[in-house]
Amino acid sequence: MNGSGERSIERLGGLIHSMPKTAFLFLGGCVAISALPPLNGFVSEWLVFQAILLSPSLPQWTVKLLVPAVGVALALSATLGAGCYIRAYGVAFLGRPRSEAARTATDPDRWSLGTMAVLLTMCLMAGLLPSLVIDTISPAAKDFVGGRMPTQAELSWLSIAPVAESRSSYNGLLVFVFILFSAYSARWIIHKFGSARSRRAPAWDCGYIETSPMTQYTGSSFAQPIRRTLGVIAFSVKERLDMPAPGDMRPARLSIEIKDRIFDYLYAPLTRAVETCASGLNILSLLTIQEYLALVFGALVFLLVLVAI
Amino acid sequence: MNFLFDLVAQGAQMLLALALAPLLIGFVRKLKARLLHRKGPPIIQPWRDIIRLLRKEVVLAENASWLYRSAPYLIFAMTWVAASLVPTFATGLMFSWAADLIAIIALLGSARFFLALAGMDIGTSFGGIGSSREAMFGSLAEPATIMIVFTVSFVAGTTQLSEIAAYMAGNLELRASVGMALVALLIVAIAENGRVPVDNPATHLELTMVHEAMVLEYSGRYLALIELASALKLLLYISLIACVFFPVGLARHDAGLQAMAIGLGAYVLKLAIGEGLLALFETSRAKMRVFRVPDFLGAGLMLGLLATLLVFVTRSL
Amino acid sequence: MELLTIDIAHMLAGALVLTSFMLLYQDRLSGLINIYTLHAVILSLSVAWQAYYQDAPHLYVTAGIAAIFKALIIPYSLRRIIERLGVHRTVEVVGGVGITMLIGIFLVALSLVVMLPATAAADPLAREDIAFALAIVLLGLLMMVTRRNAVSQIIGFMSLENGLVLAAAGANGMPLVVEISVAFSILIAFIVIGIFLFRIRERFDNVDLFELDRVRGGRS
Amino acid sequence: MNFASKQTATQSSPPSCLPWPREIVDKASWLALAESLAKGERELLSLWGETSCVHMAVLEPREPRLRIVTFECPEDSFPSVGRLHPPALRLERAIHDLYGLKPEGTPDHRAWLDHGRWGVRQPCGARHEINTVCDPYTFLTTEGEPLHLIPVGPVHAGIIEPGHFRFSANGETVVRLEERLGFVHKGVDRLMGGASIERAAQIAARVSGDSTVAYSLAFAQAVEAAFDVAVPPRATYLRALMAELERLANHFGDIGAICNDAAFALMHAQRGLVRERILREAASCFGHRLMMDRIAPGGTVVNLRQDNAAALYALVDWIELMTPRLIALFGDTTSLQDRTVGTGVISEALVKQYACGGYIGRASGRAFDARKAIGYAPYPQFAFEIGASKEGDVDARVWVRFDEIKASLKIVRQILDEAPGGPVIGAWALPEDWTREGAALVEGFRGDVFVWLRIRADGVVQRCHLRDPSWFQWPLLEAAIKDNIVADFPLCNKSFNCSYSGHDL
Repeated sequence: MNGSGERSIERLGGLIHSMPKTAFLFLGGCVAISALPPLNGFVSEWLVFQAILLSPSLPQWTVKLLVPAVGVALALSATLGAGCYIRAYGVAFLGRPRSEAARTATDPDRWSLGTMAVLLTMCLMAGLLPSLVIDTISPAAKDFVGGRMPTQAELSWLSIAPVAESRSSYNGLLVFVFILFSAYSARWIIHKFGSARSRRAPAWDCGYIETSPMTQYTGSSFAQPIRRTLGVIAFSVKERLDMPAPGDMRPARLSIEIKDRIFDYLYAPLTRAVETCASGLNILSLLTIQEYLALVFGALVFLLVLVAI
Repeated sequence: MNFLFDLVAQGAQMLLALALAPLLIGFVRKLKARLLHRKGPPIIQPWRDIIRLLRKEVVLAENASWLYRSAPYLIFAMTWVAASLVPTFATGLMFSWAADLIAIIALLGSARFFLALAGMDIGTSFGGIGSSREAMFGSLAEPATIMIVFTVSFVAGTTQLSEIAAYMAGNLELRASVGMALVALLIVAIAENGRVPVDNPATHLELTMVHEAMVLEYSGRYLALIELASALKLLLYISLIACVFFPVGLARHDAGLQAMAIGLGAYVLKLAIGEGLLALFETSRAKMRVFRVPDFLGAGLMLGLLATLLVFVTRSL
Repeated sequence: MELLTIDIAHMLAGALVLTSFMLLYQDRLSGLINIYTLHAVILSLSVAWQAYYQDAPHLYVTAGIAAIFKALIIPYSLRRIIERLGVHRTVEVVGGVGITMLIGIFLVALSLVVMLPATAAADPLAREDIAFALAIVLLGLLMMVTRRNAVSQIIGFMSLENGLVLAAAGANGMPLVVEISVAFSILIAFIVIGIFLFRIRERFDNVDLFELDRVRGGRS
Repeated sequence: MNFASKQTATQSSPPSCLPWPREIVDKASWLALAESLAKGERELLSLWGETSCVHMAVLEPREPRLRIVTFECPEDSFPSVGRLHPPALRLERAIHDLYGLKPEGTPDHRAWLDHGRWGVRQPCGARHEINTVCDPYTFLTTEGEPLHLIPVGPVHAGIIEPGHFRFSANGETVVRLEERLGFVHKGVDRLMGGASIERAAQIAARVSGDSTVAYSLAFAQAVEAAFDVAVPPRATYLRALMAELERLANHFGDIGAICNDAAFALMHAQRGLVRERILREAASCFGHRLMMDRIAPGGTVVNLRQDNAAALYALVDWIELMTPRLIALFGDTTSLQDRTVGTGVISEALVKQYACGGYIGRASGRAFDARKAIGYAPYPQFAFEIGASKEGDVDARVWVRFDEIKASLKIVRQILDEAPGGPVIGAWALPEDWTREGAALVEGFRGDVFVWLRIRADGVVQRCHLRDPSWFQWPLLEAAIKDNIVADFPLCNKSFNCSYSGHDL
């Protein structure tokens, strides 16, 4: 982010025009880290999933049931990660610049670019030729966990198959070639038989000519749906909205409070627990049917958990 | 000779998927129109639209970047590759071992990633609306799909689609977990394809759109490619459901031409049934609120999770 | 053939769990009653299948009772009641469907973990049925706890009770208990409905009182 | 014209307005009236300008229901009503744009109808040429979290009228919505000035295509009031018939459109069917699908034949058969109800403040209906219930419309049963003595349409003011979006269905 001198993501935007090389490399990094094929992140994710799929052979019941939960957590974090990088890349590199600094940013020097390029190439290699990489690092893995995967290099066409080919296999290179082939053949056919003309015009955007970069989604806006869906569970997110009545000219106001629930629910109750205990017995006789039920239900579940453990 | 036959079969499947996908969209539109006592456009109409769009000049926004221009090709290619890896009329085709179910899901994830980025490239608010909604839906739909994949592969012992289909066809089993996985997959399929309770494919309301909002600034051949990709995605999901849960009539790759012809007939029939159900479902329901969709997808995710849990019930006995 | 029989029983019990989840998800009263009807239909099918599997004719009677009372009479009367109360189009505000479902999943996992090892010696089908039945009972309880509306609490209770019937049907060799429990539970269901409706009417009276106050205030 | 005859005796000298006399007031009474509006003692009906004076029409809580006052402003400025009573703000901005009269002390100095594209400023007042292409417009501001703006329109993807909506939002949460209208400005005020009565009637009929009958009726009633013309009884019945058919067609069409916005195409198709049949019946009875130009000052242009009456009976029978099914389809579709219940709530206080008419007001607890409140002929003869609700959400607005459909069907049946015979248009002539003024308040499907006009002795319209109900409904849309998300706006907007054309004049 040195090229623009801005630190806040909300003041960037449009860097793909002013820092084209960085934008390309950064995109590669985003794809890799979001565990998307055909780069290396996906290969790792794929191998973890394959490991999870072997879990039914584990003997312990509780572990058996926990493994799918781990799987879902992994998948959720991967997709949330992808969403996060769409946001980061979309707000910082795409769209129109939100500040002068973003407009005049330049690519960093050759060395930084070179470093990034080397890393990206490595990501690509690991993604396309995972078998070679797996074989290379498996001696080290053997020392750590005491087991190793079957050697991958002798499998045909550089694909990987951790257990057996009939069970699962993945060939990054073939998929990649496949994608490139389809994309280029589509392009060739369209340019040949369809049209290759294009023309530049102002963005459509419902016909209202508005040059303000304010009309772009901000990072905070982009995250809002996810924040509202998941944030309410993990943290206690409160949006406080002050919308003036029609005809009122004062500015509208939105403030967001994010509280860490763990703190609130773990520590604060402890201090309150003592007083609650004192008055708790009295309240018990005033509960509604629903609260009685909840009490009984909680006790039942507690007992069952005891039995399970 | 055998190699050549395999190659032809694989190529035929790719082309078949491409040719059928817009027809599928046309068919579901026609059915919906008939259900509303309307005549509806001919089934071939989506193909006509795509061809017309391909011939048109592209109007690019002034600040569109290279990403914006290359994204449609990438999205199309990824979706097409994913769609052609799903067995349609025959299992075990040449390239089917190149990627398993997880990789197919991830390829669609990549396509989504680029589409969401393309939506944000011009810097208009509608692209942002679409992208942020898509990111929210995607972050729930993908884990749900993964859970379905888990269930199915726990049952079949593989993540290889051809093998799964073969297993499902060979061992007729009624399982609660598989049933739940099917329901979950239906939920995910509806959400991923932007069909009615989640998104309205026929909408013109800028503020409620998801997929259409992201592609609002696209025109000409780029739009055609994206439309084609979304048609392919619908085809992919229906084929996926058909081949995993109803693998009746699927031919083995070495079974010869006659079996393949039967497989093809069965496949087209399955597609038609799937489309009919989709059209019925879509006409009888209103689109849900945007923040009900996470609940809907969450239900899909939970069902997937439940399905994986239930796999153990019969497994252990 | 044996395998298919078990499969169908398993499928029906699984569908019952699925329907319990649908009950958790649905927030409209009329929809809730529809799903409850489905729940009862699946229950009676399941019990009937048990009857066939165990070759126990008395279970057919149980299935018949379940079908007539739970799938026909109770939904019909409930629908009449909510229509008369004018709440059939009410949307109940259910907070955090996601969390509720997550707890539901946890409960299912819990009942599997508890029941499967505990009943290792029993007949596989009975074993499975009991595990599922416990899950349904817990889900019914969960629904009663999370809902505020009296009618949905009743439905939660009755789905819970369906779980009990499933368990009883699965455990072969206690026919009389089954009959009695069915009869008894229907009795209880009606008592509970009575109590809850009394509560509802109480609430409605309150509303009326409030109206009365308002009118009086306006006149003076 | 029962009310007109009552007033003739008291009227002695021109210029006054019939049936509600116009008073000229000083600054103190003008401000006192504005304050009583702000306190909620009276309701603002309209505010309009002329070359050197402003007029205000208010709704009184007692008889006579309407009061029209005039403030002369030789210095081209008048005390702002909007400063005290926000509903007047947009009307004042429009007056300033067209006539150049400045509202003193107004908090909002921005232009409203004038986007700087007319090539002229204050076209009805001072008239000076300008050559800007487009004026910049300052939207109201927001604070707090990083927000983004969503500019929607003026060109929408569907076939609807142009209007611009500016959302300030954080993700899906709407922080503020501001409307910018005026894209369909047609210069009706200037077209009207100097037009003959026939031509003016045609213009009035084209103000808003979906309520052409209501506008024609309001215009005709104002002219008839001004010249004290008696309308034949059969004509009043036929006018009411047309008005009710228009109401039915619009309500059916709009309910379908609301459902279509929630992607419930089934309802849309069914509704479209009913609406189409009404329009076709209207075409065969009156010779025009929308019944445009069928009402003339003095009566109606067409008569209803016996066979057409029979067809209308059949139509009413059919709609009465369909309506319960459609109501059930709307009320029992869970997914649809989930969208409409609790969406876009307008409070009763706001509706009362804005004196918002039509289904929007009625759904939020303001039971005003010009058919009952003014009681123009032939409505006092009919027994009908107007819909009412207090919920104020999208759902309530749809239910109120269902109630209005039922009421309209009842009225149509009564008209067909009881319509007297006789001529449909009475002969009348211009009195040629002095300039006359007239006013009328008529209930269109959207709400009350207000018309005030002044006709010179030679039969030329000097000034005609047409006020669409949307003037007081549009601002409420800005409030309806509160606590809703961006994606629910189309549903709120469609449930309002305010007129762009009638508003932008």
